[in-house]
Amino acid sequence: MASIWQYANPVKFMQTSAKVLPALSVLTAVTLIVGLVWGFFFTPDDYKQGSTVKIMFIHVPAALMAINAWLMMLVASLIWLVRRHHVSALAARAAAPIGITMTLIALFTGAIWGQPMWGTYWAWDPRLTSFLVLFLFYLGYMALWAAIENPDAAADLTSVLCMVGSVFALLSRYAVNFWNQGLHQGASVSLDKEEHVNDVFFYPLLLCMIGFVLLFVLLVLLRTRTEIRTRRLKTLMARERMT
Amino acid sequence: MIALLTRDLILAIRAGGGFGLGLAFFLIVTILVPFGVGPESAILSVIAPGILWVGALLACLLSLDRIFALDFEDGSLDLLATAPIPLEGVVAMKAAAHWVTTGLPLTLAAPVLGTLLHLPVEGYLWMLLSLAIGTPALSMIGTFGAALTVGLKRGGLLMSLLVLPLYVPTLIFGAETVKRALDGLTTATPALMLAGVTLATCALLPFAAAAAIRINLR
Amino acid sequence: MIALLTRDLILAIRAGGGFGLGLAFFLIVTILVPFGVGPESAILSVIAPGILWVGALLACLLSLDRIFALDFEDGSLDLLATAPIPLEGVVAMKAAAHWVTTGLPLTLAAPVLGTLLHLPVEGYLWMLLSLAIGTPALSMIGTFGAALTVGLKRGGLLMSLLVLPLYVPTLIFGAETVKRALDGLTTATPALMLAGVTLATCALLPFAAAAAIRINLR
Amino acid sequence: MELQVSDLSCARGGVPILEGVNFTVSGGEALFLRGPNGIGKTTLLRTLAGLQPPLAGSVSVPHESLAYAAHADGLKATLTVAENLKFWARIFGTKGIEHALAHFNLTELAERQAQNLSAGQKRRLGLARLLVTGRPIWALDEPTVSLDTDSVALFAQAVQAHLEGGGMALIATHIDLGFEARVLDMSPFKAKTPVYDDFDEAFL
Amino acid sequence: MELQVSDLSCARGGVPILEGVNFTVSGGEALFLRGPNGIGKTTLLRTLAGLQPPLAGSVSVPHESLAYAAHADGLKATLTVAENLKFWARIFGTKGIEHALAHFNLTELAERQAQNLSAGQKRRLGLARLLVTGRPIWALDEPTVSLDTDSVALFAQAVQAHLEGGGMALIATHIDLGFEARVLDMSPFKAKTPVYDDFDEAFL
Amino acid sequence: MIPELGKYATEVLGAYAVTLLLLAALIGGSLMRSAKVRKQLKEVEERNNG
Ligand code: HEM
Ligand SMILES: Nc1ncnc2c1ncn2[C@@H]1O[C@H](COP(=O)(O)OP(=O)(O)OP(=O)(O)O)[C@@H](O)[C@H]1O
Ligand SMILES: Nc1ncnc2c1ncn2[C@@H]1O[C@H](COP(=O)(O)OP(=O)(O)OP(=O)(O)O)[C@@H](O)[C@H]1O
Ligand SMILES: [Mg+2]
Ligand SMILES: [Mg+2]
Repeated sequence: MASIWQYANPVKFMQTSAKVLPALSVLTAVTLIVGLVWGFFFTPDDYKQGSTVKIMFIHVPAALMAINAWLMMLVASLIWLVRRHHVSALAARAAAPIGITMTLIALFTGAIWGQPMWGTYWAWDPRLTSFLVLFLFYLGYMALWAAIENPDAAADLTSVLCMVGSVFALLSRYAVNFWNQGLHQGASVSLDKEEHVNDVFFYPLLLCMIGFVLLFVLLVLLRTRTEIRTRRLKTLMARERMT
Repeated sequence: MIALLTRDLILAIRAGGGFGLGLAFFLIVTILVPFGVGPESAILSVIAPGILWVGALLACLLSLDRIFALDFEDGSLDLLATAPIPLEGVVAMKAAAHWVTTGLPLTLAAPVLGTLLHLPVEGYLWMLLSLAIGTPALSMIGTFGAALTVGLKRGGLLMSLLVLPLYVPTLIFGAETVKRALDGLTTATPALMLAGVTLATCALLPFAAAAAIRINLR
Repeated sequence: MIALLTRDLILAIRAGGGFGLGLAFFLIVTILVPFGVGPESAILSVIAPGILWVGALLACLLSLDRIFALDFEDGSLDLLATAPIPLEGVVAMKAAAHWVTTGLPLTLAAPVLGTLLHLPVEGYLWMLLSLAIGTPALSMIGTFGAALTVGLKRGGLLMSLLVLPLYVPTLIFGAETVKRALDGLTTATPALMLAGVTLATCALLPFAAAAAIRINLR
Repeated sequence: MELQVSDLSCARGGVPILEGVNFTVSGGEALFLRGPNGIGKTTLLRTLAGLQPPLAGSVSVPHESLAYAAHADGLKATLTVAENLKFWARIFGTKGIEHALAHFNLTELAERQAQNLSAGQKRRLGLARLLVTGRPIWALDEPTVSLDTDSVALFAQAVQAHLEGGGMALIATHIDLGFEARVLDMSPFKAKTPVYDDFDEAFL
Repeated sequence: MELQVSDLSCARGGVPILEGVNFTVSGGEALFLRGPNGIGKTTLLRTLAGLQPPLAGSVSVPHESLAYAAHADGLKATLTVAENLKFWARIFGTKGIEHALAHFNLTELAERQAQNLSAGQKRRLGLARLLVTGRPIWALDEPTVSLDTDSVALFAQAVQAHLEGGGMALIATHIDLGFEARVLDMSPFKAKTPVYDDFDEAFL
Repeated sequence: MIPELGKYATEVLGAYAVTLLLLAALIGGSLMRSAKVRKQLKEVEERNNG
């Protein structure tokens, strides 16, 4: 069997992803629509939270993906630094806007959820706060990519930032926990119980989570393709200028 | 390496206000906050530790772009990168010089500005100590941010954006130390955490910063 | 003159983050303060107006060096000074562009950040209004400061020192307006004073700033 | 129309550089300013453009009739060639940038961002700006830096067309521009080192 | 000791500039790099100095034996001439700056701040730095910019003394330096424009 | 069609609306940039090969 690194060649990547994309788009759309429709239309209200429990079907998958997108960027950055496959650096770049959107969705839906549950849109709860910090890390990461002209230097520097940022994000998480014990924990535990008790919520939630994961993969592929093309475009234009 | 440190300090003094400007900014922020928040001493004394820490952090931030920008522009950084001292050492010395010209004066000035914000007397010692322990981390993290953005046209605002989230743990532990002291609680945990952050930062970030500079010089 | 305004706005957008970075800094300051001060919503909601105003002010300040520095470096400022539009108009347009890229987004973002700081609901309207009235003065005063320091190597910190004291009246009236609204008092006096400061600033400072530029170009 | 400079003295950084400069340029005429580096050509042009006040003497330039082109081109890297020119056309209240583009052989590059131009192309764009100002007096500071020979010829044509239309040009240059004009050697105007035995009102 | 460059390719800003550069310099030898603006002389010297990694090929420079002098001099405006030199001497772990000052005729200026030097004096100070590095290989990027003829002669003497002591020098220059050495024309090494039909790992 | 959401209708609908808006922006943005870059690249490649 060929090494999986062959997909790190842009040509191979473009070919393979072009084959995968159509089927993946359909699958994603179906999963996501079924999951969300099931969650929104065909689940009962929670005895305690009323209809707000429906927010869970977007909040939880979005929160999940927000963190996992950063993890994926970290892995891709490491691959770039160690093996210097351009595709992985570009995939990290492609994932950042998706991650930041997921972070924003988690923040907004959480805030909207917070108003009926905790009586406030925002509390300096450790989990919420660390999400805010994560949002800042995404912002800085994207701003650094945008600011540097030389693509390889940009890939290197953002990878370094991603690694250092990951360490500091973890550190912030502990610091924030130390600084304030929050509300979110309790809420999630009570719902955890319900998840086990009540399959009514669990299956649509699972479907939504799978849908969000698929959406993430789909968008990463699509955006990486765009990044590869952008990169080629830039190189060609630089050449044109020279000759 | 000591040569580099002394050179940077001499340059800061000769530039007129290497020490003064960061301090002045700290002073101004501390003065602006009461204008914004209002003069009630009860509120001020509660928020004093936080405001002083945030002020120190912003003052640090504003002087970061001096760390490498001038050396990059006049070509010294190229020459230092080919000199027989390791680039990690250069970075560490730069951070040290930044701390001596910014963190140290801020720390020493904090009690005076604490008075302006009605910081309770119990807080003075820990305010001073926490800044003394924490500001080296601010300088080191800032040096890393400056290394990432060296050579960019208007790196200032971008650097702030990169550096500020990295400052979060230091800020939390630093301000928490003082707040605990004010509440009569034990300050050991946050102070130790703060020291840990500083030590780890100073041990590891010079390598990341040196790597960033090498990439930027290409 | 409209040509100049549209050009500056296009440049800000193309530069990638002309709008974003000032806003990001505002966001970061607003987030750092609770880390320093602590998460208690009672305290936060009291200091929220002041902190938001100080944050807006600092965010304005950090983007000031963009106003003239680039045009000075690439020679556009020389050419604009010899163009048939008065330099006062150039200055006013520069200030307007700065406001659109900084003051306006800050104003619009203030309610969101107000939520983070637990600004009481009564305060939202006046927070928005006071920033809308007051930020033009911040941009105009900042443009004056930028004009004074155009052409200096590291004018950034010096400019901050010059500009911050000039910001004091705007800050006081702005924050006072919101605080009065929170206390259920009449906001007419400070709001009118704020409007007065803005109007006077915008009427007079373009002349001072244009004079400063002429002197700096010599 | 006429440009008259009588008994002009100029300073740079507080130090007098030029003294007793006298010349007249009338419509349809060009004048080359020559002299070694640092003699004060840039200083003189900036004074004529009104960017700095003369130390003594007078300059009679009709109001708003002078277009100045400095060492730097004042281009915005992220605007395209056409956008850069259009901006200056709007500032100077003139219409149409096509003739300027065409004249300096920039039509093909019109949609290229200025940052992607080579040094010589940038300079051509900087000179094309003169055509959209619509002003009769051109004050040019080393206009042909980094231009290749073809472009220098384009520039010479542009100046001659401008002169034939009754315009004037003052050109500071070290090299040959491919056309003839009166030459003003700046060396005699170098400010004398003052005698240091007495202060006067201006501390000079 | 020997400096060997085999089959070197260099890129700038992600674009390959030079391809297949091959040369060897041995002790006591100097090499002039020549070629038009933008051909890649600076890029080559930076690669040799280890400031940027080669795209392909190899450079065998003995560890820590190369002193690089760039277009910029790396002087600190507020330090005096002696302080500037002393700083670099301490960084490179050598002793004594007097011979360097004397050689470049800077002894009289030793206590002058660098910002009060003329351009040529600044350049002399930048070159004097080479003498205090104590390194055998000099990589010099247009070292004689803004020097007058006497100073160029001083520089030529310095290089020749360095070569006689077994050192080497690589000098990128457009002009005549007053001494003879092997010349390497860079033009043949210009990277070819590639065919545009397919991607590969480097997107070229 | 819309199920009975009780007193929290605004919250739930708002949350879904915000999410759909953000997702639409993300997906739309990705597709638009993809199309734009594809077009530009095609132009440049044609210019170079033809
Ligand atoms: C802006 C505010 C909020 C943010 C940033 C936020 C963030 C998060 C995060 C990071 C997770 C973890 C996902 C995981 O580990 O699986 C999560 C899960 C969850 N959140 Fe929130 N949240 C917010 C507000 C709320 C509110 C107000 C509620 C409801 C009262 C809530 C209920 C939940 C539930 C039920 C889960 C899933 C349970 C679990 O996995 O532990 N969240 N949220
Ligand atoms: N900002 C300044 N402050 C002090 N002195 C200056 C300044 N700018 C220039 N000078 C000095 O003024 C003198 C005249 O400078 P100017 O630029 O007018 O010369 P120039 O004739 O245009 O030279 P070049 O041919 O190099 O362009 C020079 O000796 C220079 O050193
Ligand atoms: N930072 C950069 N990013 C992209 N391209 C660059 C960069 N710096 C230089 N170049 C390009 O690389 C090429 C080689 O530049 P280099 O500076 O090595 O030339 P050079 O031979 O030293 O020229 P000169 O004689 O003008 O010093 C030039 O065509 C230039 O346009
Ligand atoms: Mg000149
Ligand atoms: Mg060169």
